[in-house]
This record gives sequence, structure tokens and C-alpha cells, in this order.
Amino acid sequence: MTFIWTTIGALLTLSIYSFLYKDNPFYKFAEHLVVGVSAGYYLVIYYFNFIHPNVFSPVFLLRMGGEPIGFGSFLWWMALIPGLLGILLYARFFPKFAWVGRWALGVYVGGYAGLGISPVMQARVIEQLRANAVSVAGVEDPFAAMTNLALGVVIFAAMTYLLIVKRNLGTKNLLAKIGVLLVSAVMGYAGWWVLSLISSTGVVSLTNILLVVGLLGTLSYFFFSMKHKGLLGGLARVGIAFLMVGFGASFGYTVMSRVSLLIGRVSFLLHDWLHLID
Amino acid sequence: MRREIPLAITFLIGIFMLVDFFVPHHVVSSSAEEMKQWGTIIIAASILLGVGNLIRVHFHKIRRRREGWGYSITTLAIMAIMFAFGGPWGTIEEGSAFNWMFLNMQVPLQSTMFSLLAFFIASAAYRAFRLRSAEASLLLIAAIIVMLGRVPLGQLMTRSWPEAVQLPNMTEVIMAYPNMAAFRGILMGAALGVMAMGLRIILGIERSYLGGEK
Amino acid sequence: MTMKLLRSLTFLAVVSLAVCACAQDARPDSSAAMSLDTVPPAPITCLEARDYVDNSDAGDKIHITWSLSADDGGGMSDVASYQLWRSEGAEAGWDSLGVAAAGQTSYLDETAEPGVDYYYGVAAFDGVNYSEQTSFGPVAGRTNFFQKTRVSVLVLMLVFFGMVLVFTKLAERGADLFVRRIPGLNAIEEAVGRATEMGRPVLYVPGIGEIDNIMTIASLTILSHVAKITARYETPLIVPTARAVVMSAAEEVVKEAYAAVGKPDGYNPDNIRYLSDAQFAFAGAVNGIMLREKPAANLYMGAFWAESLLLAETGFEAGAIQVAGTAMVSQLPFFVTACDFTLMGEELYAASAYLSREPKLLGGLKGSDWMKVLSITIMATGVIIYLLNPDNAFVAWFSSQ
Amino acid sequence: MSWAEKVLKVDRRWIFLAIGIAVTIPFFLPLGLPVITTPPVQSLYDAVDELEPNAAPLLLSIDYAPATLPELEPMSMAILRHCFEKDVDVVVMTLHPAGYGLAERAVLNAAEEYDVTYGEDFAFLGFQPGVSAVILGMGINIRNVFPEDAYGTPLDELPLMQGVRNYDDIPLVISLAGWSAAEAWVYFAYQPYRQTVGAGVTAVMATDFYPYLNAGQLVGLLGGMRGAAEYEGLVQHPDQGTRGMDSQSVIHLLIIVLIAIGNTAYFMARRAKAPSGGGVS
Repeated sequence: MTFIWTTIGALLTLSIYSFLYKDNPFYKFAEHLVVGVSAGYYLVIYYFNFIHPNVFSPVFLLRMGGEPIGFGSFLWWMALIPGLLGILLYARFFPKFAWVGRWALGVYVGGYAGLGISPVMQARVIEQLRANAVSVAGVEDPFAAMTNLALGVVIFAAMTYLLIVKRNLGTKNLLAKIGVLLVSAVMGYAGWWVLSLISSTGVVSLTNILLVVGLLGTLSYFFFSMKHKGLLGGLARVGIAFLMVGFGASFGYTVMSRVSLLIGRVSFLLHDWLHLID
Repeated sequence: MRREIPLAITFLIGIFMLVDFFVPHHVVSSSAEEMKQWGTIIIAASILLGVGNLIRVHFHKIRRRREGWGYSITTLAIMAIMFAFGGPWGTIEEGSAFNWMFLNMQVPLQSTMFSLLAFFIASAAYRAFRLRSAEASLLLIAAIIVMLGRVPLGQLMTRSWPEAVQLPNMTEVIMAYPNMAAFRGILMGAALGVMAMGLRIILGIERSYLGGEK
Repeated sequence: MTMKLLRSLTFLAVVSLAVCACAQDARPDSSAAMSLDTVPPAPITCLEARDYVDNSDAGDKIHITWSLSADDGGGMSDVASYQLWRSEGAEAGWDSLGVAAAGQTSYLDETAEPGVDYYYGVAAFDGVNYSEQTSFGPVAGRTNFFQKTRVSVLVLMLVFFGMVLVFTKLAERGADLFVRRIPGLNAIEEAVGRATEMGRPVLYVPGIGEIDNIMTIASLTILSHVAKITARYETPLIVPTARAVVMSAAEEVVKEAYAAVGKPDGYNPDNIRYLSDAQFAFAGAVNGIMLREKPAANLYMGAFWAESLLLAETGFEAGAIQVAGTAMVSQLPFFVTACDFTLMGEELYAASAYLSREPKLLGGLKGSDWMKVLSITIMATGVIIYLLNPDNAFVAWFSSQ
Repeated sequence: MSWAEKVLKVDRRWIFLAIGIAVTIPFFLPLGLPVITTPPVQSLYDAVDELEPNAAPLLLSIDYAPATLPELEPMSMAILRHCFEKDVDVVVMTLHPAGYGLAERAVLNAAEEYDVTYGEDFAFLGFQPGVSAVILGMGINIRNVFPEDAYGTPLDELPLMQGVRNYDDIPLVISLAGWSAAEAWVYFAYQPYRQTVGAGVTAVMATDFYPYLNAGQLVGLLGGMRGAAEYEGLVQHPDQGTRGMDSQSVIHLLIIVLIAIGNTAYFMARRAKAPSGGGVS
């Protein structure tokens, strides 16, 4: 029995992989199958996990979580109201009353819009600002931190100058441009390393300055109220540079997880199905 | 009235949920919990709308004998079977037919579809990572360093180099500083976008999701 | 059970250590090396009890804090635990409340009656003797209406909302608010135009987020704009969705858009489709649409997870022009590499405001911009103040809970 | 068409074929490349390692679904082995509706390898719907959310749960998730209760979690199969994670070689078209 089911799973797996060659009947079959299976699955799961225990059972069977509840009691109403809101959605099936479906949508969207705002402010703005500030300033030797802050400003100013005034990094040739960028990256990295040999505090605050510069640049890129010219233009270009490094890095970082999934499937085919490896 | 009532509901519930974050009073927080529960029930109830749409679209396809109508029969049939097994003979309990179908059809199909990404990420990298401009070179170089730094091979290649330029360490530095700075920037910008949009929704300025703008 | 066992074990260990320590050095005059400890530990100091505010406050919690006894970790190092008592009046008897392990400086009393005045007493215990009891009171638990630790969140939020509303009002009065062009927005119109020329449909994927996700709502706003263009050009618009509620909202949006440009008959309900709640079943089905119905323009706007690259690579292979927009940080790299244009992060939200050109929506954009300036200022101030004094109130104020 | 142009326009199916071959070979010919530990993994390992044996339990929330199994299951196995090896008590739960079977399978498989008893050394609480409500509720009292374990035994009858009321009695929570559950632990357990939280996430999500790690909201982080392999190395029990890393090395190298070929061809083709080599593109 298990072997039959595993074989079905394996054949479906191969059908999906056949898509890599081209669209074909096997893939079409697998695609339509999974849509059907998941529709049936969610229909059942949503009913038995949400609707039945939280609406149907309390409202009609007067039982909630195994405990009896009274008809017309507070809990009964608290089960009836969302049930009615859910039913309002079905008003769409009758075009004349479709508009009452918006009440349910209003509750849902309004509720989550309100719910989302404050935690976003807390975790994505304030906490990140605080972390950035603390990690920049949080070194033991304030003097070293100040020196490095100044150093960071100088490096930053130089970068901005290169990117704005010498817009194209002083040259028109693409290869030379890339060369300039590479050399400055290598120099920067070497400088960072030399500094790390001299003072560990210095390194911490210097690398943290990257955080400030990057954040400033990226936020400038997302500044919509002014044309990206002059100082703002330079800042935005610095931001783009950081974004590019970030995108490249997370692309490279992701390859591993995608390959992991493939390994999982190959291991299913070779190990669980064909028993070719142990 | 057709538009004012839902907007009023949105406003009242939105403000209440917003205030809940700052008001620890147990009556407020437990009512907010209750309303979150309502949300899940509304979503659960909506599945019927989705399935209705699915049936309608595939039914039209079959009735008009449009290309690929045979596959539509597969979809509808398997959905009916799944639904029929789901109710009376147990849902996610170990060993039920419903669970078997889930584990041996939906799970392998979904994870195989997911794993196609291993192929696509390679073809996307091959096509897109070209030294077309100075900015593109940053993308490419960061990607290569991180790709090498993530695997044991990269560690072996640079094992005898100074610590600062060992690939895994460079990867850590790139991930922890420039990458994080950029992503913090995106996160913060997007967070402000979310808050502004949330405010507009609560105030009823943004109402396209209710259909139209009038 | 295990906790109690552990506690008694540590207690035994501490006691025996203390006894040994006494035996070895401290008192040459106490000749009986193993004699019983008769010296009580030093009392605790700085005892305070405060009403405790958590996220669901029924007024039944009081937080008690103190400074360690001098003999805990220092001095004779013989404190094993702290005993806590509670009393309902200065003259009333003391009831045992609980025990805190050595080294702890706080205890949460969760059994308080709301509104009743309590007195708390704490004494260090070395296994044999109690120190002198330190007391504090009266204090009463209250059901609070404001979470004080979140005041920074509230203030910044109100400032932000204030800015948004002020700019919105300004815009309504006709002030000319400049908003720079967002690259990628033109691309949407070009893509739709090309699809029309080729006589092929436009595919609009509003992401797989639920409608509670703000990205999805932004996407529906953009959809309304796109639907108006396709309605005018009479280009079919296919909208596959992964959530039933989003599907029904999309139906409304598209239907209204077709009606708004005077072509209500062009609307085809079979083109707004619910495919599957399951992420990859959805992605697989959208891939099928791309290969079989051959849209010439694919627009991906909204919240995307791993399916982003599955869609974008298939769309590329099928030869469509692709424009994406999402604030999902982890998926941006894939859209950026595989699509012709990408609206990144806040640009997605900005796009919906920009497209509608409604002054009300532009106000929000302005507000966010000035919030960015304020954020940077706060961060810079924070750094400087922190360097001068790490324990300042400014930084602490931002540590919300 | 020059060879460079041919290379640039290569049918992507050849790339697919190369990837397919590259992933399969290490299954038959293991390379056994060593793995070096990174700081986020080390700090999570240390956090687990510092837990007292047979004392307050580690709460392991196995929140992944089948789709992310290959990356995250090696993590749960490695962490569970670490705990059982050191006699640290473990309480397992899940926040994902499809995670019940996976969580149970992981904990039972790991328990089989060691001399541990259900109820004394480990427990499985099962699944409760509602992510934020579950996490917040457990901060007040675990019994409000999970009155009994997955098999219907009241929590008070499990020896290891006695004296465990809420987060005050749990020194460490680790969430292994391929979706936003790990973030929810940060928002709803760390933020309000200052509960120490560690996470194991897919490699792609790890990027999003660096800010939390940096801000001290997470004590440690395992990212993807590599994180699992590193943890396997630390507990000296190489398994799926370590084996998978060989395939990873080969494919990563292959992609880099492909990028190099693509760029060489790109510059050859450019040179052929525009001899000056200039121009901004």
C-alpha cells in the first residue's frame, strides 16, 4: 500500500519536472490535479477547523469546545455575529444584495488595518532605528567612535562626490567604471582589515557606519518629494549601490535553500521510492 | 448608505484595533482577541466563494468544450472526491483517506513545484548577472562572494588566506552590514507606506477594495 | 517538580559551600568548624512594588523589585533565596507570597485583588536564618487604560498621522505637491499597450497575500487603474488570485473599472479566477495560464513569497513584458533580476497614490517622506546622545515593549 | 552567429540538465567537505548548551510545513539530539496546521535514538490555531492555550510540565519555521514578555531575520540547510544537512561557472559589435 502511494507521489513529481522540458499533458494533468486537491482540502479544513467549532457547533448545537453554552448567551452571540458576517459574503450570489457583503469586508479589512499599524511602527521603525543607533554608538571607547564617525563621514562624502560630481565614476568606459568600483571596494575592504589589526573597537564602529550610510542612502532613494538631483541624487545613488549589493547578496544566499528543496525531492525519488541509496 | 455603512464599520473597528495596542485594559484586549477570531471565520467562510468561482470557470470550459476541457474534469472530480472523503471519514487524522491524499498528492506536488526554483534560479542567474553597468557589477560580485561563502567549497578555497578575506567571513560582513542597511531602509520605507495606507483605509479615503472609487 | 528539585539542590550546594567557606577562612575564632550558621544575611535594599501593566491587564498583577542583599554574590555569599510576604494592612498579619531564587531582583505577584492596598515584605534567607525584613507599601493593582511603555510608539504614530493629514488637507486646498516620477509606472502602461498591439491578454497577479495585507490593497488600487486601460483598449485582462476574498474584491474592482470607462460589457467574469489557496498549486496554475493563454504583459503587484521567481522565469520564457511590484524584501532580488521593471518596497504604495493622482492620496506620500527625515534626525540625535551618555532617557524612551 | 552569441542564446534547458546532473552525483559519490561554524549558529548552540539538564524545559516550536521540510527537518533533528544528549527537557509544539505530523515525526524519531521517556524528558503539545493569540496566551499561562498535550493528557500530569506556567519558566524558545511564525515569536513573545527566542528559518528568510538578530530580538539563528549542517557539526552528529552540503557546493560552483561563461560571451559579443568598447548601456 505504502509503495503504491509512494509511486503515485513519485510519478506526480516526475510529471512536474517534465515541465522543465516543455508544457505537456503530464504537467497539465498534475497542475489540474493539485488545484482540485487543494480546493477540496481547504474547503474541508476551513469548515472543520474554523466554521464548525466556532460557529456551527455553538450556534446550533449549543456546545463550544466541548462545554455546553446557553442559547442567547454572550458566547452564543459571539459565535453568531462572525457567522452572520461570513454569510453576508455570500450575498454576492444575489446581485441585488451584493453590497451587504462589504460589511464583512469592512470588519475584516478595517480590523487588520488598525491592528497592523502600531506593531509596524514599533518593530519596523522604532526598534530598527534604535538598533541602528545603538550599534553605531554602542562601542566602549567614545573617542574612537567619534573619530570613526568622522572617518565615516569623510568616506561617505568621497563616495557621494564620486557618484554625483563624477557621475560616471570619472570615465565613460564601462569596464573602467567597473574597475574603479572594484578597486575602491577592495581598497575599502583592505582599509577595514588594516584597521581591524590596529583596533577592534574601530572596526566595530566603522562597519557600523556602513549601516548608517546604507540606511540613509536607501531612505533617500525612497524619497518621493524631490527630484533626485544634487545631494539627494547622490544619496539615492549610494542607496542604489547598497540595494544592489543587498539584492545580489540575498540572491546568492537563496540559491542554497532552493537547492535544498531539490535535494529533498531527489532524495525522495532515489531513497524513498527507488531505494537506490540509503 | 450602501457605501457609508461599510466605511463606518471599517472606521470603528479600525480605530478600536489601533487603540487596543495602547490600552492594556483586559476588557479591551479580550474584545480585540474576539474580533481577530471573527476575521479568521470570515476568511474561512469565503472559501466557498473561491470554490464557487473555480467550479464556474471550469464548468464553462467543459460546457463550451474549450481547449483543455478534459483537464477541467480532473480538477472538479478530484475536488469532489477530496471533499467527500474529508467530511465523514475524518480529516487530518493519521491514516484517513483524506490525509493520505493530502500527504501523497498535495504534498509531493507542492514541494516539487517549489523545487523547480533550483533550476529557475540558475537560469535567472545565468541570464541576468551580466556586467552591464557599474551597479550591475555590484549585484554580481556580491552574489558570487555570498554564493561561494555559503558552501563548504568556499571555505576550503580560502582556508589559508587571512581571516578578513576568507569567503565565509566576507559573506557574513556583506550580509550583516551593506545588506542589512539596504533592507532596513526598504523595511522602514515600506513600514511608513503601510501605516499611511492603513490610516487611509481606516479613514475611508482608500476604498478601492470595496469596489471602484465612487 | 524538577524545578523544585533543582532549587533544593542549589540551596543545599549553596549552604554547604557557605559552610565550607566559613570553615576555611573568615573566622579563626570559631573553632568548631562545622558549627551551625547563626549569622543572618544582610537585608535587601531599595524594595519597591508597582502596579504591573501587561497586554491584558485586569489589575491583578503587582511587580516587586529590590536590590540584592549584600551577602548575595558578595559578602558572605550565603543567600539561598528571597522570601516574600504580603499583607493587607500595615498592622495586619503577613501571608507568605512566594520565593525568589538567589540572584533574582524581581517577583510578579499575579494574585492581587484589584484596588486592594497591599504591603510587601522581603527578606533574604541563607537556609537557616532570615535577614531583617524590608517592607514597602501600600500599593494597589489597577486596571490600566494606557500602556506607558508604548508611549514612544504612540507619539511617533500621532506625529506621522498628523503630517499625513496636514499634507492631505494642503493637497485638498490645491497646494501643488510635487511627487517625482516613479520609474516602472510608465512600464505598466507600455506593457499593456504592447499586449494590445499583439492582440494578446494582460495577466495581473495581485500576489498571494490575504486582503488584510496592505500590499494586496495597494495592488487592488493599481488593478483598478490597469483595468481601465485594458477596458479602453478592449484587451482581455486575466486576474488569477490565491484568496477567495481577494478574488471577490478584484471582481468588484475590475467590474467598476470597466463600467467607469463606459464599457461594462467588456467585463468577462471568467477572467477573474480563484485558483488555489495553496501557494504552489497557485503558482503552477498561473504558469499554465502563461503558457496556454499567452499573455503579452505580466504584472505582478502585491505580496509574493517563493512563487515570485517561478512566475517571473516562466513569464520570461513565454516572452511577456514583466513589471513587478512588492514590498516583500526577500523576493525583490528575484523580481529585479527576472522582470523588466520592479517597483520596490514603498514604491508599490506610492504607485497606487501616484496613479490615482488624487490629492488625498499624495498627502500620505508626503507624510511618509517627512517621517523619513524625522527618523534620520532621531537616529542621528540618538547616536550623539548615546555617545555622550549611554544611559540617557532619550534612548531608553525608544525601548518600547 | 558567433560562438559567443550562441552561448548567450543557449536554450535554458541545457542549464536545467546540468543542474539536474550536478545535484544527483553527490548522492552516489559523497565528497565529505568540512563545515565551519558561523556566529549566529554558534550563539544558538551556546544558548541550548547552557540550559540546565532536567530543569526548566526548552520550548521547541516546529512550525514548518511539508514544503520546507528538507531545510528545516535536519534542524529539528539536530536540536532535539543536542537536548536529549544533554538531558535537557524539551516541550514540542506547532503553530502550522500542517505541521502536526511533521513535528510529531521529528520528536519521536529523535527520541527513539536516546534513552528518554515521554512526559519526563519530552512532551508534545500538538497544534493550536491562531498564531499571535497562541503565543500571547502562553505568556500568561500555557494551560490556557494547551490544557492538555497532543494525546489528551492534562499538562499537570506530565512530570516535566509541573512548575512550568508561562515564559518565566521557559529559558529558551526556538521556532523552526518556513513562514512568518518565527517573526511572530519575536513580536509576541520577545517584545511583550522579553522571552529569549531563537529561530531556524529557510536560507531565503534568514536575510529578513538579520535585523532581529542584530537588534538582540533573537538569541541565535539557523539559516537553511547550511545552518543545520553547522549545528550537526557542533553536536557531532552528521546527517542529512551535512550530506546535502556536498550537493550544494557542486551546484553553487556550477552556477558561478555559468555566470562566468555568460559574461565572457557577453563581452566577446560586445567587442564584436562595438569595437570601440565604449558606450553606456
